[in-house]
Amino acid sequence: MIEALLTIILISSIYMSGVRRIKLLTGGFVFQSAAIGLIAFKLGYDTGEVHYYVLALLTIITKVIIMPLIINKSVKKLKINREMELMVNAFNSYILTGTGIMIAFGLLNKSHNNFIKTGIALFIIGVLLMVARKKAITQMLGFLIFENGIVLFEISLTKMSFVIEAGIVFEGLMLALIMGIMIFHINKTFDSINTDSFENLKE
Amino acid sequence: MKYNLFYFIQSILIVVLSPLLIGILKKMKAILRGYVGSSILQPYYDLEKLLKKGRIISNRSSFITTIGPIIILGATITTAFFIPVFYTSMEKSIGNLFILMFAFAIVKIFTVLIGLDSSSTFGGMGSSREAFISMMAEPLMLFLITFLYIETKDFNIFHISFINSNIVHFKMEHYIAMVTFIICILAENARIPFDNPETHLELTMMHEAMILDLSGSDLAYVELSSYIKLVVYLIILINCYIPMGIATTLTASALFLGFLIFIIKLLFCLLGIAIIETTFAKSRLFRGAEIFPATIALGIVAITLIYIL
Amino acid sequence: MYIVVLGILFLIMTMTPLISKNIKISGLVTILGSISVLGIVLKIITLLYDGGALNYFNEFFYIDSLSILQLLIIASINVIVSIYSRKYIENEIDEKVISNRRGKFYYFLFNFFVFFLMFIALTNNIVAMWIGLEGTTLTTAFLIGFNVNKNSLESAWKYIIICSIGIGIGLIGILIFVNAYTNQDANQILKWSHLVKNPNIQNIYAIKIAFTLIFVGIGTKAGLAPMHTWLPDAHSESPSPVSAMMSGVLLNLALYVILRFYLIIKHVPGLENTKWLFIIFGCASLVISSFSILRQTNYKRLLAFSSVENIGIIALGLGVGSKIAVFGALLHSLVHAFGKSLLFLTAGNILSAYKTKRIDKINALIKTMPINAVFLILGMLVITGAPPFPAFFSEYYIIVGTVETGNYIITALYSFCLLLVFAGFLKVFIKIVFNNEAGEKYVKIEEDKENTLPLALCFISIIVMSLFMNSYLSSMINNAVSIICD
Amino acid sequence: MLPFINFQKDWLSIYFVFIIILIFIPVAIYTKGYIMEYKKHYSVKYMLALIILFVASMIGVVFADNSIDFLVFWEMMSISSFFLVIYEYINKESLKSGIFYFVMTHISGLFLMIMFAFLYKYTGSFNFNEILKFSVNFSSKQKYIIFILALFGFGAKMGIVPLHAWLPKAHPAAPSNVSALMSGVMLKVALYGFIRVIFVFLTNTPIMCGVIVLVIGTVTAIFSILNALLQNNIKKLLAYSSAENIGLIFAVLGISMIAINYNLKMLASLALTAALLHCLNHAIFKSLLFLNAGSVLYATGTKNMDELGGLNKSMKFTAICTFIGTCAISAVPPFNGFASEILILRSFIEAITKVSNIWIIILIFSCAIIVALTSGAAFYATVKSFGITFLGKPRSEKSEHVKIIPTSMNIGQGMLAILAIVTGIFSPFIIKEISHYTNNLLDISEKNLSFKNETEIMIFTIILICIVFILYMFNKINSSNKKQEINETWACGYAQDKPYIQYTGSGFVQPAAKTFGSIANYNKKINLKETIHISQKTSDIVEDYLYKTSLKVVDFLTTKIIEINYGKIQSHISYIFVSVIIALILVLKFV
Repeated sequence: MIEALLTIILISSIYMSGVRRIKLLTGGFVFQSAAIGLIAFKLGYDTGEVHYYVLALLTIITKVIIMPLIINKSVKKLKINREMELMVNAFNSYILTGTGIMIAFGLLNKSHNNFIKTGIALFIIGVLLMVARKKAITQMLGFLIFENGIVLFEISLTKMSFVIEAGIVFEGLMLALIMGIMIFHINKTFDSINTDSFENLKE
Repeated sequence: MKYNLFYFIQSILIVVLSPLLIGILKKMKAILRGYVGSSILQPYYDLEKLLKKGRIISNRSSFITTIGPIIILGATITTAFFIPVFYTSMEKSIGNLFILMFAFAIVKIFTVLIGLDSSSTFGGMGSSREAFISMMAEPLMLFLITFLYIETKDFNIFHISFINSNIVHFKMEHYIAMVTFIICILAENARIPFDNPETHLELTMMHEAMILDLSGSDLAYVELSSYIKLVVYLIILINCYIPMGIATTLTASALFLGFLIFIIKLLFCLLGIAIIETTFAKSRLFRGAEIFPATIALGIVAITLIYIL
Repeated sequence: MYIVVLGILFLIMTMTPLISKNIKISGLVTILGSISVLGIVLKIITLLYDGGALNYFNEFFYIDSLSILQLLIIASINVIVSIYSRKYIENEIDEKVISNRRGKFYYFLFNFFVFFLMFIALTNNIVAMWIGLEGTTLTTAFLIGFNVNKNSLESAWKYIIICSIGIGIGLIGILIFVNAYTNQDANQILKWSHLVKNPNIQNIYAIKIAFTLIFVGIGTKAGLAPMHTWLPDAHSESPSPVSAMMSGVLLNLALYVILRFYLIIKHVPGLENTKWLFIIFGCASLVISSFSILRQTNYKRLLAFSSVENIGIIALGLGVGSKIAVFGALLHSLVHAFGKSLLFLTAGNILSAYKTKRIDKINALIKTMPINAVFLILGMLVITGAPPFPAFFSEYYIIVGTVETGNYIITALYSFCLLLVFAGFLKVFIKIVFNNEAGEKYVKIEEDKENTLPLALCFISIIVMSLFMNSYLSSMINNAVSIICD
Repeated sequence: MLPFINFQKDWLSIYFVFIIILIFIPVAIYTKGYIMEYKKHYSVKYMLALIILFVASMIGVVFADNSIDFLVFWEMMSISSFFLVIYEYINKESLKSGIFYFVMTHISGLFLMIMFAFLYKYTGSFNFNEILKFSVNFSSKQKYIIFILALFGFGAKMGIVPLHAWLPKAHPAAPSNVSALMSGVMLKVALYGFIRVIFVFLTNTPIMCGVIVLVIGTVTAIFSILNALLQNNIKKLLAYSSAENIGLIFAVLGISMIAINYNLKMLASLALTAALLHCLNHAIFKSLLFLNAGSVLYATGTKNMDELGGLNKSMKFTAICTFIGTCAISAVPPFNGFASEILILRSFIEAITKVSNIWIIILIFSCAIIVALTSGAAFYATVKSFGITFLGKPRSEKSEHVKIIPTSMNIGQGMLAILAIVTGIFSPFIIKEISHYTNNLLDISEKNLSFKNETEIMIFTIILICIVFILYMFNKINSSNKKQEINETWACGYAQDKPYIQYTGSGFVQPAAKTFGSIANYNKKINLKETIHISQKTSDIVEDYLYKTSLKVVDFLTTKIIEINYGKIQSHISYIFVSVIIALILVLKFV
């Protein structure tokens, strides 16, 4: 069960690393987050720990419901063109992610903890989206994926107190919200969310 | 430190006799050039005439011109009291070479400033050249003192002459040093080839140009001081480099002998200068300047000779 | 229970702007609150005068001499800045730059920000420290983008993206770190005081990776080069009080968090050389910032770069690790907090008078704004380490430390960078203060007198520091040094 | 951690404090009148406060008995002097040179910090007495390190070539009373530090150190005096000449170090005495000359010689003081410059005879010749500055109608002038006093540092005065009945004698310019348009080549490094990950 979900996450992430349209990207992200939520749920079911449920709930609420809403809203409202200009084209992106993941798994060949491996894969995708895409909104998505990776890590690692985890996830949400708001502002003032227009600050 | 009365006498002698010696020098030159010169007492007459005259001062001139000549003369006379003439001894007494050399700086600074004082072109020219030449001559002075110190381990000119007096034949560095000192004398006393003391073409003058605007007694003082200066330099040459025969005891015979030998040496030196002045021509300022590096090179050779040989 | 009181205070301070209509009230409350916080902190200092540690809520909060220093910095700078921001916000509102609502929003965020800072300094839980840092990111993001325009938004975006990535990496590091300690009971595992006492680690390899990730990740927040790129923009665009707070307090607080982790792994055999991370990144920051300072046209950016440089100095001092160097580093973090706030606040005054950040637009400040000019010069002297101000001693002690431990190359590099920074500062500030263009008429600006009380407070506290240098303060710092060094 | 300030009072400190105070009193009196000029634009209180701080911190430096206090006071000295240099902030030039000065002095400060750090490392203490206890067992490597650092640290403050470039900038920029203090006293304080570290702490340095010091000193002396010769700005000339004197002192210190190394105690003591004496003398006459320059500036409003001239009529007292100063600096007996000049030359000569190694002898001898040339050039330069400024005719409007000098300024100058004479005539006693200390320092048991010219200079003076008096009387009697008329200058009957036919400053040094011009990068352009116009300028070659190039290098690096802060946000993000990876690799590899 969990293995399957992890595979889904992995596949979705690899798929996301090359898509051209924000909608698809968001879709992939929702899918992935849902999978993570389910994993947490399953673990909670297995171990009977409360905080897994909480984590699952928070993840699903924030990442599956609220985030996509924000993103789609902004995409609609700002009527930004759905294309997101790639700095690295899809082909190379795929290859990059592939090699990255390969290296990561190679490094981690000792540990049999698939959560961590998948998490690292997610990090790589997130970094790629942040570095190799131009739109601010894709950077935000990239960061969210990055954070998904963190969540996976967290799940896999030793259980820590409820407050802490709540704090972590909550702040992830806050961050996402703030980014959303900023994207609004940016779009208002720059009338584009293309990071190329971030050139005023010199000297 | 005891000051021997005899020093005093011989010094007075210099002061009194120096115009005579200059007269002799002029006479020698005249003869060498083949005409009958003025009498050897002529300098005395000149001084007397000048002293009789009144003085005219430039309206630009300052305290430098007013007190300058007197101080110049005073300084030169003072130096005469710091050198042995034909008697020397090993007593711990005055006569430090440094003070002697620096005492002439008083003369120098005043003459140079007098040149600048009476806002005339020629004065400025003279001072400029004088200052330049003396700047170039400074290392020579140092070299000579160094040499004498190495030779005798002493800075006191009396002691130096005493120590050197009983050396009969000198090494070659000694002669090199002597040559250098002669060049130094010519430079410091504004003789040919550095300057022409008896020219009347202002553009070539140095010493004369500076005192162009002095007259009457002032001029007399400056002239006299220049006479004394030359003689003092010659005496330093004689007593430091060829002091053999100088009286070292206060016996009458020794003194008489010393005096005789001294006079001979002095006349010989004057003859030498006369020959130089009649045969050489005054060289351009910068040609003159080129002589100094050459002499400094000589000096270095001498010093190294002492250590290597 | 000081902690509870503090909590209540902060609750009041944060809630007032939301409740009260009047901006003045919230300003006043902020000032009073900050003063009482300072009072409490001072009380705690007296409790901890001779070393030792306090802990509350079964060691969730843990105060030792190291955190005392941070607390002192936070509280005192907080007082100064909140006094400053009252006038500042009022001016902004009067000049219709911001609405009343945003003014209150400012107070809300500001107090929240301070709360998080206090939280970091107080807490004992390593993940809670992380949460605090993240919290500061969240709060300051809006403060940076406070007056909404292109530049501020751009800088805010840079800030939030870069910092949250850094923080994320830091979190990964922390998770790995914790994971390397498993097999201990769950409610102790996250306690710093517990970890530092029994460093029995299963997996050195994991710890190495973890600490590196933590260092670089949180180092981003601390503004160590080359992760510092958010810093100049953020500091130059945010309102002056916020920049003062950030560069003075936030940066070395982030460094403090790194230091906590470093203290845990320091004694583990085989990890001694992790100190080179401090040294290398410190030197990188020094070099990059000192060269960048030489060519700035915007004085707030200049100050921001100088913050990077000072953080580099502190990191270097901590990395060198001989007693005297660590003393220097801690002292320097203290001095830098005050001096840099002084400079930033003065810069704020100048900005509000001249309405420009460009250096070449400002001349003959000594004639137009004499008071601020004097404070500017004094601040410059403080930051560039001129005696008798304490910065001189801290920098000198760090030099001594580097020489003592035989890192002569680092000594040379360090001194060279100091020289460059000095030259850059001198060039700019002497130009601003004294240079007057021919034919221009300089008249006194009446804004000069406004808002000089905080500056005076800053300067006075620096003087007080240099007076208590070799009695009270040094014993306090020495306790902290003894925590770090042995 | 930070020790309290407590003083140490050995002879050396007291001697230098004595110098400071000796110079400070006349300068303070002078200042009272001099600041009138600034009343209009600047605040006077500010200047007075700064001067007090300046002097106080200098005294602090000299009295400090541990390195931290020393550095604190040192830096305070730099700061206060900096603010004094930029006191006339209205003109941009002084701001520029002030900044340059401050950066240079900060360099020196950093070197000193490092040096004391090394001392701390070796001896484990900041306290001078502790260091002193330890000083016997320095290894020669340690000595080298400390020596080099001290050389740069104190040298940058003293203005030895190639670190001298701030002197000719800062001194003209500063108000004259300040430059008097800076050149007269501050340089000496730096010298004090050098002597303290080299001679007191590491008593016996390797031979190479002595040679380095000797050579650097000589080079400094000749280089700066030849530059001074070609300046037309009085204060610039004086600044260069300060560098020259420092060079002399430095060279003689080098002799002393070599002598110590060869265990020639007497010679070492002689040379050290010469250096210390010259400190005092230079302090006196240089500050005197700077004050005179200040008076000229005050009265005429210009520092350029070619606009001055004929001031002896309008400001007689200043003229006399300057004359005394000129005599002193060009080593004319019985003024004080002469005494130390003799000692310096003596120590050179004795070194030549006593040292055993032939190469060192040759080196010393060539240095000696250069030093002699230097003193000749010093004569030339100072005579120029006095003669062109005060004698002859006014060369421009400015020097024709001059302001009246306040009495307080005259008092200040007068005191220093009298000092110059007194210390000259009674130099034997001062020398004895100093030689006691040097003998103790180099533990020479028998007190026979017998100078052959003990009190001879006094005899000389007495004789000179008597003779001059007699002559004067004679002159009076002689010229009493003669007529004495005052007339236009004769100038060989040259009819209209206009001020511009006089020699100008640049003309006066033309021979030297022809011969040594290249050293001061002297070049002259003559363009024959409708009027013949000669333009000549000099510049500091060290500055041109060394400083400019190093600035270029820094500039280049800046352009490269500053790029990091710009560019896209994506690249900024990638920096983080790159540094993560690099750090990981480093840690996993080396830790």
